[in-house]
Amino acid sequence: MEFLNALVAVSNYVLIPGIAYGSQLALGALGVTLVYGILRFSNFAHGDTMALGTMATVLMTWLFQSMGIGFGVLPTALLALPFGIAFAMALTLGTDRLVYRFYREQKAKPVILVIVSLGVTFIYNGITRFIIGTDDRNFFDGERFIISARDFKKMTGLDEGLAIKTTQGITVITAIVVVALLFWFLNRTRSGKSMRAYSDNEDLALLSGINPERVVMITWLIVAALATVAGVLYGLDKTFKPFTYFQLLLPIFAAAIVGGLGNPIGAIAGGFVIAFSEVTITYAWKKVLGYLMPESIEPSSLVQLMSTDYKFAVSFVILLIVLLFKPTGLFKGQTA
Amino acid sequence: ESHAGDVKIGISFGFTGPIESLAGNMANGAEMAINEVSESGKLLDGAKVTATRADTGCIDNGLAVSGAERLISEGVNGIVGGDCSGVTGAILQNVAVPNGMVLISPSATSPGLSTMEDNGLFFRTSPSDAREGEVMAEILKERGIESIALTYTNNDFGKGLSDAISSSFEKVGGEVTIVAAHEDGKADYSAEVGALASAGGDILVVAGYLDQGGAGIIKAALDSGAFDTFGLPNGMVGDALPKNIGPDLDGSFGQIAGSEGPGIEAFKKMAEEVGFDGTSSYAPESYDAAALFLLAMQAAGSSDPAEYVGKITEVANAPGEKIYPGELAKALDLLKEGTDIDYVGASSVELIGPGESAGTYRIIEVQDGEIATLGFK
Amino acid sequence: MIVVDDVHKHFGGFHAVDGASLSIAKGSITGLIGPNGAGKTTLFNVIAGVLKPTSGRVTMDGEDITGLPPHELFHKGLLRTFQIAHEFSSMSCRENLMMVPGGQSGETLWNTWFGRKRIADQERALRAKADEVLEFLTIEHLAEQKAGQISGGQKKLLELGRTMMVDAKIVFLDEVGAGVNRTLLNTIGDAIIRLNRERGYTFVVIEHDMDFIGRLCDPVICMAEGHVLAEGTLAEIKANEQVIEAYLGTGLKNKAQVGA
Amino acid sequence: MGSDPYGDRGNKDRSIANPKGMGSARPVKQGGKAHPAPGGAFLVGEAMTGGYGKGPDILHDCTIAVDQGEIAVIVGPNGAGKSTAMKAVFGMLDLRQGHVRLDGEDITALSPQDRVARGMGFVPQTSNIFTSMSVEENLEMGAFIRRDDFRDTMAQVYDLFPILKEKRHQAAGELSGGQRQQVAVGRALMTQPKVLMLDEPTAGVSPIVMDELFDRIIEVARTGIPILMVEQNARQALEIADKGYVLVQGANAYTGTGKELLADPDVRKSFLGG
Amino acid sequence: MSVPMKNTLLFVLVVAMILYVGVSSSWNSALLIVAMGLISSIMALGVNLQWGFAGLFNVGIMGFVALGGLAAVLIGMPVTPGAWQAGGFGIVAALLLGAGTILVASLLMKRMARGWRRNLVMLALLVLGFILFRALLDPSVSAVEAIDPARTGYLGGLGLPVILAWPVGGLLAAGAAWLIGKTALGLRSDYLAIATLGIAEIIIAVLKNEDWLTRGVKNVVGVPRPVPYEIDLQNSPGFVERAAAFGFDPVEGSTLWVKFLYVLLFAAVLLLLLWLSQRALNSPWGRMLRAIRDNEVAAEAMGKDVTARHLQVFVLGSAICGIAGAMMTTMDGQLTPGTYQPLRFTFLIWVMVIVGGSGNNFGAVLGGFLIWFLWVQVEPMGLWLMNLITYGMAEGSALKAHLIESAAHMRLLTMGLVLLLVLRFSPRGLIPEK
Ligand SMILES: Nc1ncnc2c1ncn2[C@@H]1O[C@H](COP(=O)(O)OP(=O)(O)OP(=O)(O)O)[C@@H](O)[C@H]1O
Ligand SMILES: Nc1ncnc2c1ncn2[C@@H]1O[C@H](COP(=O)(O)OP(=O)(O)OP(=O)(O)O)[C@@H](O)[C@H]1O
Ligand SMILES: [Mg+2]
Ligand SMILES: [Mg+2]
Repeated sequence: MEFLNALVAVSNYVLIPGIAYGSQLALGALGVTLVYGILRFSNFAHGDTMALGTMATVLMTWLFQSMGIGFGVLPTALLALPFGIAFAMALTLGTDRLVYRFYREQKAKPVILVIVSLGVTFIYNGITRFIIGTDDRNFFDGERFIISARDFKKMTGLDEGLAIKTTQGITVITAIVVVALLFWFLNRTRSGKSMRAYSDNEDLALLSGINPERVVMITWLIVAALATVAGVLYGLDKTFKPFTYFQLLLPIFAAAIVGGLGNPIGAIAGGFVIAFSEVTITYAWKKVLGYLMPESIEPSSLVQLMSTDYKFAVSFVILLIVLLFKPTGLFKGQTA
Repeated sequence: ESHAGDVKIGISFGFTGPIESLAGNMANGAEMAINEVSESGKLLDGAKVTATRADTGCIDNGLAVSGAERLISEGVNGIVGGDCSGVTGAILQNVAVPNGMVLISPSATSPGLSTMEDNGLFFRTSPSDAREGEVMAEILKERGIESIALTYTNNDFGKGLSDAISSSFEKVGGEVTIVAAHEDGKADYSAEVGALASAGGDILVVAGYLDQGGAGIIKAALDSGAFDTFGLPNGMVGDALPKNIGPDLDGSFGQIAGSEGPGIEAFKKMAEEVGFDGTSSYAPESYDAAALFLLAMQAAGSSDPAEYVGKITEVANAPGEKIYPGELAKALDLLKEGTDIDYVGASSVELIGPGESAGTYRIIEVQDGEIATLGFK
Repeated sequence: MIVVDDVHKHFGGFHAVDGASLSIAKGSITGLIGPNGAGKTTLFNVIAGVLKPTSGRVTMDGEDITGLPPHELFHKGLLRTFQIAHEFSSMSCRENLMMVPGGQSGETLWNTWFGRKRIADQERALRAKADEVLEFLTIEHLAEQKAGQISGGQKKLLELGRTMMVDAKIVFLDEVGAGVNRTLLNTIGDAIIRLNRERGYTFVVIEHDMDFIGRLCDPVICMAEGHVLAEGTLAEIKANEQVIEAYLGTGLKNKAQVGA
Repeated sequence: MGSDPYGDRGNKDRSIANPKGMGSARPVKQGGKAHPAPGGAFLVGEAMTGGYGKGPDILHDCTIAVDQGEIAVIVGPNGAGKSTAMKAVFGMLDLRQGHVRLDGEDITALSPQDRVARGMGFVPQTSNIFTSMSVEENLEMGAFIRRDDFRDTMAQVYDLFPILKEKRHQAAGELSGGQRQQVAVGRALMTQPKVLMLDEPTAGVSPIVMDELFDRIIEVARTGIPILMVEQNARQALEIADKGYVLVQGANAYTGTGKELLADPDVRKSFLGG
Repeated sequence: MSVPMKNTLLFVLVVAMILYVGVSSSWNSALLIVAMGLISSIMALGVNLQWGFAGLFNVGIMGFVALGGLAAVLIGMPVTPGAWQAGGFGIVAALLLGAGTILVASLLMKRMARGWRRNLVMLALLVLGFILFRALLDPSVSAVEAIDPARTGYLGGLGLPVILAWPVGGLLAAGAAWLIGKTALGLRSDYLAIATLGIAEIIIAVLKNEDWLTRGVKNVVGVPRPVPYEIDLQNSPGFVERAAAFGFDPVEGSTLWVKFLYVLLFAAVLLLLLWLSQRALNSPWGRMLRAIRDNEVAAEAMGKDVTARHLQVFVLGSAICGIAGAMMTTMDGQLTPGTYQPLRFTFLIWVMVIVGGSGNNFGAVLGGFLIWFLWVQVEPMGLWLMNLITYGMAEGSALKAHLIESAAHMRLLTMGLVLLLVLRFSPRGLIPEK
């Protein structure tokens, strides 16, 4: 019983939030890693692409809600998601047309594109705030929990509760589906292979009859879809707030890099490494140890390695250590 | 048409950056007071009052100082701001004091600011941490709460407030199981909630902002079933919170500066008419800050900072007729007649010591998704 | 002069160099041949300090130099060129040469601020030397040209020129001839021979062009599958059955002309 | 001003930017049309003048042609513009003057992709395989434009280069230099090209592999496919060539049959190393 | 137009823009822009040294700037009475113990043979060290933080003239850069970016949370100045008289004079650094650097110790950022750890370097001034633009109100547009490398 309580406590406060947050980061990191692998630069505008895509979804959701359209126990936002994705696709394609394509044609070095993407970030930033403002937007509806802590306690009779939110469930399932789809697409389909070829050797891809603009277009479409899905899932789970989306960029990049930039599996793994390092290292083990240890030697202090003030710093330390031993990331990135 | 006696008030908030979601409503609050006075046509000799905004970025000293310098060059007669303590200190030291400009901040609570050489030019309408800590400790005690977990937003406001709460609560015999900081605007708060839950406690006291990390923490704590009642000090009390969180928040309680009388309710209604959320953090304080400027000018019969600065405490504090939001025209008339007033405003302003605010607190509880007033302390 | 003793270099499970042992005599021009993937370049990289061997030892004049970083080996007189030319593309050809000598006083920050006179003198001397080398290589007209904008063969000459800016003891040349016009290659060959005769440089040359090897190299070493297969004069090597089978082959099967 | 207006100041941080596999060509833009231009050889680059980007002309009025079943070899000093000429024929750079004709059509305005679709195959001098993809995927990419079943062709390529069949699931980047060249040629053959262009296929390969490659090339030519080839192993190449071009500074210096050029003492001395 | 002509013109343009602010707004605003522009230029100079000349990507500029700020507190602030006795020595001892543990651990790592025994000993050592460290540190920290927490609660500084903090800030930043460079550069030149990003976040976390050192988020205010206080000037009859002689009232005279003094000090630092880096770059040292940037492998083979050179440049560039950071904190008069945000202190500096022209010191200086000017002046421009757009709209229309309301966000948008325009029309920056 005590052991079960300890297990449930760890699951509830470490495992489940870690998995959900990890999936959110992984989806974001996938987008970053795709742009890096195929378009060859670190896209600073990714966080704001997420924000814009989510914004469109939020607006659609409100429209649906006002028309009384719902999605049963699931959040209405899922119905609005395709519209958000379509908006993000139009946005990224438009940006590519107006901004990135010029530099691609000039054969600008990737670093120039990185700085250009910073300029795009600023502009997206302004657009998002202009349209939807700076406030918190809660657009979740439908059933909140798959299982709530209270129900769990009642069901099992344990002292500790275990809560699984609908959004957490959706996030994890979506992440799995999206990743599987992406893998199938990249490794099995003609278009996917042409993307890998382009990423490997641009000129030779041209000589094989691959149309580079098409590859770029498909990449942006996928990236827009990934960004919107990641943004909406994140927004459903927490809330939608433009500033937070900009801040998300940092852990997302960290995830993509630990995993090995340019490597989709790496992006997934990286997301979880970052999420769990944030959650675990600063976790206070008092309660868990309290369950596991006999009464007499129960810890009186919090048994916390680091205070939560340092959770960000800690995840970076872990990142540095990983890179110290595996300079190209957990899974070999495209850099070797 | 403009005339020589027109009054300009600078508004220096972080319209971009981490608290951009608060700054808009704060500025709206201040501008509401300014418009109220301007439209009444009763200030000085029918002076028009206009507002000029300047961005501080909340965390960008250079930008804030440049903006304030610009306000000075545009000839403002007083500055409402800044918002975050860092930029407020920078503006105070580098612009206000050198230029003899009066600064009233609605939100900078850092005790460090009180020790600064301010030449008597700095005031704030935000309540004092120490007093609030005592009030909160009393409320907790009365409700029979023995232990709390405490989290604060990692800035001077949160830190100061949490220090005050934890020391007051321990003084009355309560136990603080953990004090954990959280950063605003971050992606995820599972780590904080995990640590807080593990430490345990009867309730979780959140010294943060209701539309920043504070809300995120409450959400995550409710979702994981870590806590179901929350202590909500100043900064967490506003209509947006129950609206965003939903029915689970019912039963959570706290306090916010404000005394009996129409105060905050009147302000809320006025804000609604203009079209913004009057319970958004520091919007009432911003209204009060702007109002204080104009009332002090009226009392002094001059818009020159050197002359009206002495009147600010006078109009803010008792004795005198109590003035609530929406009654600025009345106050101007009273002042013109030479009657003393006691500006209560939306946030129950009371200035004590070197420019600090203290006063009465309104005790609230969330009931049926609304903020209900239980009493005053 | 250089002794390679049972060097192994593994990449993952793959043994690129697998127990190579050889020695290079002072003053010789040694040819190193072998099929593609025999491990020649990898062995070069191990000797020159770019790669650390999995096991084994490399000594130079009796001193153990295994695993020393390239810049230290340079100061010991061990120079190398690259299979693909590694010029400093945004610098002029002259600058490419002038940067080579080590221990320039102007390379210390302090001197750049407070030792201008000494630097000026040194620079003048370096410049004269660089011009001399450019003339020797018959590319003096390219002195001011950015090294990124000269042709492939000229880049290879410049690579060779860099080895002449200091008194090298031993120079490793990795496929100077690949993709180089044969006439130009002859010029390069002449330059190598002159350096060997006049300045006493020792050379190790990787090359697939047997004519070039034949003109230059005395001992020829043939590697295969990471170890030394045969060693001797070119004639001996050419007669070696194993070498023919693995490396030289027996010429075209389809001698006949196609089409009309 | 330096030569590269969009340079990256030598930056090497891989977490910011990914220079791997970046293209350097500025190919003819998509959307151009071909139009009939009968006469002449099967593939002709006629009076081509052009260079890279906004840089100076590299090619000056240079003409190269090859007819069905022929092997044409281009030789010349380094930097003469041989590779540039090949790229120009393939549309990898914009011609300022001149035309490219294929099978009775003027294709000057076609993008490289469209030329591939019209049956041209090209093996460039450097980076001519997809290193991170398996041998088999490399061959598949060769057949990218084909919509029909290409298993037959792949079997033929494997017949031609048996070593590739052995290594078909290995990443091409792990192969040795000679094997890479075989993959590269195989990739070009997968298109079932009507004309094959090879840029120094034997550079850096051992003598035995070189012989092998030349053998294969002759075999391919015997099936009727015209072959245009640049070679620095010029003597061997000219021996099997029907036609030889000597390029100097972007212009035709000598033209003749392989035999003629080999016999010309000037050519031998200046370009073939005596 | 000749190149020097064009460059001069660009500088003249920036000067003209600042003069315009002086004439149309106030000279105080103009001088403030100059002062901050000088500091920005110095940061840009440091980053340009790293990126423009050595190709090192530093994404942790913020951290080094913050360390400079720390120096201003450690040097300039007075000692907190009793803090050292209460726990200061304990903290120092704990820190030494921590450093010692790590040192011993790394020695053991090198000395002992691989295997579970080493791992076990290492683990035991680290755990024990950590426990001892915390046992020693925690009470000392609480003791220090308990001393009048609202006003002090930290160790304070040395009470020395604050101008000394500038070189010390450089040294602190250099020390941190050395540590990072030693690990990240030695390992591989990739991923320097992420290492610097991480260290910067860690530095900021420490500054924000170690109250005994910097008062954390409670901020240290009232850092002494190297120049007189305006109030004192206004109260000094001598100054008032002199100001009047030039036609200034006391307030304007004193504020301008103080800013002018700052500008003089900053300009002196900038000129010195500019002179030093120009000399270094036009010498064999600079040539070596360019060679390394062009081709590391070849430079290494030509006897240049690439890692050492990278480390040197990285340390120098970071030190320059540290100096600028100390200068900025001095001018602000306070250390506010919460202000250190990547957008403002890392990305904005990059933008300065790129827009100015990486690889050219004068470009960096120009970029520093120009971008800082825009950073603080596009806000009124945005408002002006919005007013223009909404000119014809009905008073009180919702759209008009919304547009005006959004003016603040046009600041970043305008920055983005300028950045994209400059990069499109002069991709190597305004004053590119020769
Ligand atoms: N970094 C590496 N990782 C994995 N395998 C490698 C690596 N470098 C070389 N190899 C393998 O080691 C073997 C030897 O390569 P090396 O470059 O030494 O051959 P070489 O004899 O120089 O051939 P060539 O004549 O083509 O230059 C090859 O099979 C190659 O695939
Ligand atoms: N991408 C490029 N951009 C600018 N100039 C180039 C580029 N590639 C080649 N050049 C220049 O064009 C000229 C001809 O180069 P090209 O590669 O065609 O020579 P080549 O005859 O193939 O020589 P090699 O035998 O060395 O391969 C050279 O002067 C070279 O510097
Ligand atoms: Mg009052
Ligand atoms: Mg070529």
